Amino acid sequence: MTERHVYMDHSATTAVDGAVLEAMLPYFSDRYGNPNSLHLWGREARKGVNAARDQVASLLGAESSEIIFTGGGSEADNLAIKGFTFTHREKGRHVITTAVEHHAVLDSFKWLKKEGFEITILPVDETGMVRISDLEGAMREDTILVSMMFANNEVGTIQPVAGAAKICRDRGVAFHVDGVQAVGHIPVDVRELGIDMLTMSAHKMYGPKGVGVLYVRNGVKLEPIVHGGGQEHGLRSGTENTAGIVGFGAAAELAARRLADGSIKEEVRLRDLLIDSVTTSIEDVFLTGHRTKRLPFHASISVGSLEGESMLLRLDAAGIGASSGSACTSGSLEPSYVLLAMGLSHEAAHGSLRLTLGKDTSEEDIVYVAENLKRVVTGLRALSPLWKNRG
Amino acid sequence: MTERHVYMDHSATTAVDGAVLEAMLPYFSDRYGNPNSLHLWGREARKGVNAARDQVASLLGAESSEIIFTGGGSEADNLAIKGFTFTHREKGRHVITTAVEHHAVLDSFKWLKKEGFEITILPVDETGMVRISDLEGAMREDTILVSMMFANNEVGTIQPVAGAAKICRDRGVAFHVDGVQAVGHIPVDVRELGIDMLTMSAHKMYGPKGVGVLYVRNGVKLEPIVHGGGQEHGLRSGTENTAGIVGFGAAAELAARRLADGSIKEEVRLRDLLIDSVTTSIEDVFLTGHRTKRLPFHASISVGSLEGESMLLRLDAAGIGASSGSACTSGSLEPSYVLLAMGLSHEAAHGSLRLTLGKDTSEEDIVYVAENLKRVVTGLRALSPLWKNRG
Amino acid sequence: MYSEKVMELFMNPINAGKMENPDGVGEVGNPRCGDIMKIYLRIKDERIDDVSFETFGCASAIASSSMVTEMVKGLTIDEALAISNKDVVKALGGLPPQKIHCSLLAEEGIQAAIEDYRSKQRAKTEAKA
Amino acid sequence: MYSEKVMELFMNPINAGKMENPDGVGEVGNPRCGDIMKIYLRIKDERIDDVSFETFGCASAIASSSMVTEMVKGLTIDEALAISNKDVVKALGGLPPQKIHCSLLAEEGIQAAIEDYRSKQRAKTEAKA
Ligand SMILES: Cc1ncc(COP(=O)(O)O)c(C=O)c1O
Ligand SMILES: Cc1ncc(COP(=O)(O)O)c(C=O)c1O
Repeated sequence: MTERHVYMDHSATTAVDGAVLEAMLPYFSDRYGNPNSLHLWGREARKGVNAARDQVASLLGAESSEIIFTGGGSEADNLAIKGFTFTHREKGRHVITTAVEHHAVLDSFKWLKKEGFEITILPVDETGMVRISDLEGAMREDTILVSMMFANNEVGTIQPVAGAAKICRDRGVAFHVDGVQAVGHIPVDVRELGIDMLTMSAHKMYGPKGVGVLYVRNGVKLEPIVHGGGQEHGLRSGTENTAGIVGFGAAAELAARRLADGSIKEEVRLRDLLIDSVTTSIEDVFLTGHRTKRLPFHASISVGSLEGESMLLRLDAAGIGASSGSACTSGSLEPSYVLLAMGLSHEAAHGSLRLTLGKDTSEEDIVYVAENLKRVVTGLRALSPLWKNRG
Repeated sequence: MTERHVYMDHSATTAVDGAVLEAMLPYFSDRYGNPNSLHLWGREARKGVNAARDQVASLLGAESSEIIFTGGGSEADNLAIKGFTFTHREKGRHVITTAVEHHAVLDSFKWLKKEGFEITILPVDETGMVRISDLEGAMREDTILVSMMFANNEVGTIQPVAGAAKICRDRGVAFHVDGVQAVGHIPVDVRELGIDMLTMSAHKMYGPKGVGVLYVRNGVKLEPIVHGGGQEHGLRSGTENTAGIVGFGAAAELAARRLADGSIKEEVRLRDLLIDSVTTSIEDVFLTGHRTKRLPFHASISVGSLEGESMLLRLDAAGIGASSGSACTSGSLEPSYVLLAMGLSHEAAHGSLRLTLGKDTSEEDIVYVAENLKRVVTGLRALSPLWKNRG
Repeated sequence: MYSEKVMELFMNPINAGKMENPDGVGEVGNPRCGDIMKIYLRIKDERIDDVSFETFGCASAIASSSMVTEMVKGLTIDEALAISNKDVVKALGGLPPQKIHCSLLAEEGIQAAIEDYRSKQRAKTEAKA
Repeated sequence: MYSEKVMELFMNPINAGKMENPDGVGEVGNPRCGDIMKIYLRIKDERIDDVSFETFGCASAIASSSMVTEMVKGLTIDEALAISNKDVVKALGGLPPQKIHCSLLAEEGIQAAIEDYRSKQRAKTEAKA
């Protein structure tokens, strides 16, 4: 067994921060009331939920009444897309998204298609970025919703959200943004950007799993997908996940601090150190996604002549946690649709590797990862018929 | 301020048990991986989720593959009802439920109505119980789903689930049971009962809030309501709430132990002590719901000439947490539809009070509650024009 | 949820209880809605000399009736009629939106009691005439 | 996810690497699907005297090729041809369902290499004749 453990998969999920867990703890067995109860226990719980709503709203520049807590990012995406189109289906039946969205968005669009909507899926360029002109061209009289992610989970590319928002606003089309990878890591101000709905997920920003947020601009009407007791302004029924919500609030506050105190700059420095060292020290490796318009913590590469899963497992044996868009890691036969949409060959997509840094990643970690990756790649290439063929 | 605190609102929510929290804790900041990741962190998380699935399945007499974790009981109800009818809508458009269901069920049925389904809502008798003959009479050629709760949250009445299941089975109609109040508190074996789908919620059985389960019998087909990454056999996408799920597993194990070790008998004894002392020591108080076919921890009464909220708040001042079906506690103008469906007058419904015991409720707690309730009732009746009018 | 003032008057209501031989009685609300207020008045020289209430209802109903009785005590009838539900809400330090109707009941209760007093006065005057 | 045996052969594969002047070579799979196996054989007296592999693919592909080469070493050609993917899976202590195709590739790789050897033999025989 290895001595060192370096988690480099923060795009998949993050550890709950110590202060966040601390904030959550009282809500399990002490302040355990149902926030809808009138008594002391209920009032304590309600106070916690209210404060968390304020914290999340403040991170986004939103009003507290615009924050809807859900059971995760996927649910928030589904609520935005299905909830909006269900309510406005008489106004038009055309909706637009992009080829590189998360499955929670893409599969909601597929569902809309089954329900009789026409869907347009915008292509991306070789960096994974949507062209604003493509969005403009796709707009129709009967378009009612555009959904575009803020930043991509696989390649870290940041989309031109402000430009897309303006186009939607000018045409009176609702604009939903999947901000799961971006919020808390780069500044996101919903008012400034002119976003109508924004998805967040606590576990991507040092909060707990199983709690998400949909920001819904005041005035935007939605049908819930979970009906019932009428919690969350009737948009998400069910007894509130108080501990999770309080954790989300604490994570939002932590994120706001990190965005203000220069931590992000250091994260970018380490990210670039990693990108530079692996692309220069290892032969036939290239960066995927945009070089600069990318998440501060996100490095993604393609390694020639190798398949992703084999790299992951050898890195794992060295105590390093990473991920890949290879088919072999997903149980499907096709490698990542995101990488293919960017024009990568199947082989290059199979060789993809994602290394995503966290707030506690150190320079030694980066050095350790770069060294081990080089060793792993060399070892596996010695086995690869593709590599030798070229040599 | 009062010295003693007695929480008597376990139907609303329960405290996370100490052992349950203990089981959950490692999954926040240590075993924090995404269960879908290949690396060590992911495998650790997957192991936790798998074990929890086994624990829950074992409580129900189900297979692990039949357990779908959701973001709460309401979501599980919505998934069962909307997911099933969406998939089978070509087979028939008639669905049946009861007048005393939770809003998560009733409002899902209302939604179905909007979507073109015909719905039948079965009445209940004065104890809150559905008559099996009514269910039989309501069955039609095009009936595809019956949804009935196991036990009612407001009055604790246990429904004739086994009989209803048989009727459904004989006719090839799917049978969903909202078991949120019952599971973990009375024995529930899905195979024995012949249930197709069963809803559970962790926070009603000493687990955390924000995690639910839908048991889906192998072979029953559903459309998800949250689409995306395909977690939970594709029926509930989104990164798994590992800590919450592990907590649910631990809560299921705890419940299984309590169901086996005689704890429930003691709970019934204390419940009956409470019912007996308040109905005999306070004038003009009667039990609501069934006297014997009721949840072991559930006491619900109606107090003549008084309104519920006022009782709750004076009990709260004495450190006692309770609930009521009075309109004044809900922000609506009508008192509890459950109590009205049982034939209670508006006045009696306004005077409803629910006292639900927990595993840590002691006999002293019962005595304290009974004494304080008597004091509160006497005090408020001194103010009530209804009481004096009669005197 | 409730202001301190509301809770204080709910827990320890002032002017609570039935009045023997009142000069005017008003009853508003109904048990169906979960709110009944009964206001008792004793009038001396067209001034409210004493006042009490009985209320079936929630904390805000009880506090509203207690507050309104305290507010009208000592006022002339016309002054008392000028008290609006907004004045009651303000004196209570606010009420949650869904509870504003309780303050309306309080206003109406006073009005009904004064109306009762006046109709009794008219009857007396007529009897004398 | 993987058995110990799979992980062992993946981390430290036996019979890995290119063979100089093999008697038979088989290559199966394609980079599009993320799996290529190349099997090299040295044959003596219709027996597999030496065998090696190169594999582009996941852990189970690498372990399957390593295992199959180990299994056929020393066998007669006919015995080697009788090795099925199920034998490979069994020897590996099982494979996850979605990885069974790797064991199929291993079976096919050996068959392709033997086929290559035989066609070369036929060519030699014909050349002699
Ligand atoms: C009978 C019943 N069904 C469903 C629910 C909903 O469960 P949850 O609050 O976990 O969404 C509850 C409790 O709130 C309930 O009592
Ligand atoms: C871009 C993006 N959207 C949505 C999601 C879904 O969030 P969750 O896993 O919290 O449901 C994820 C992560 O899984 C993501 O990366």
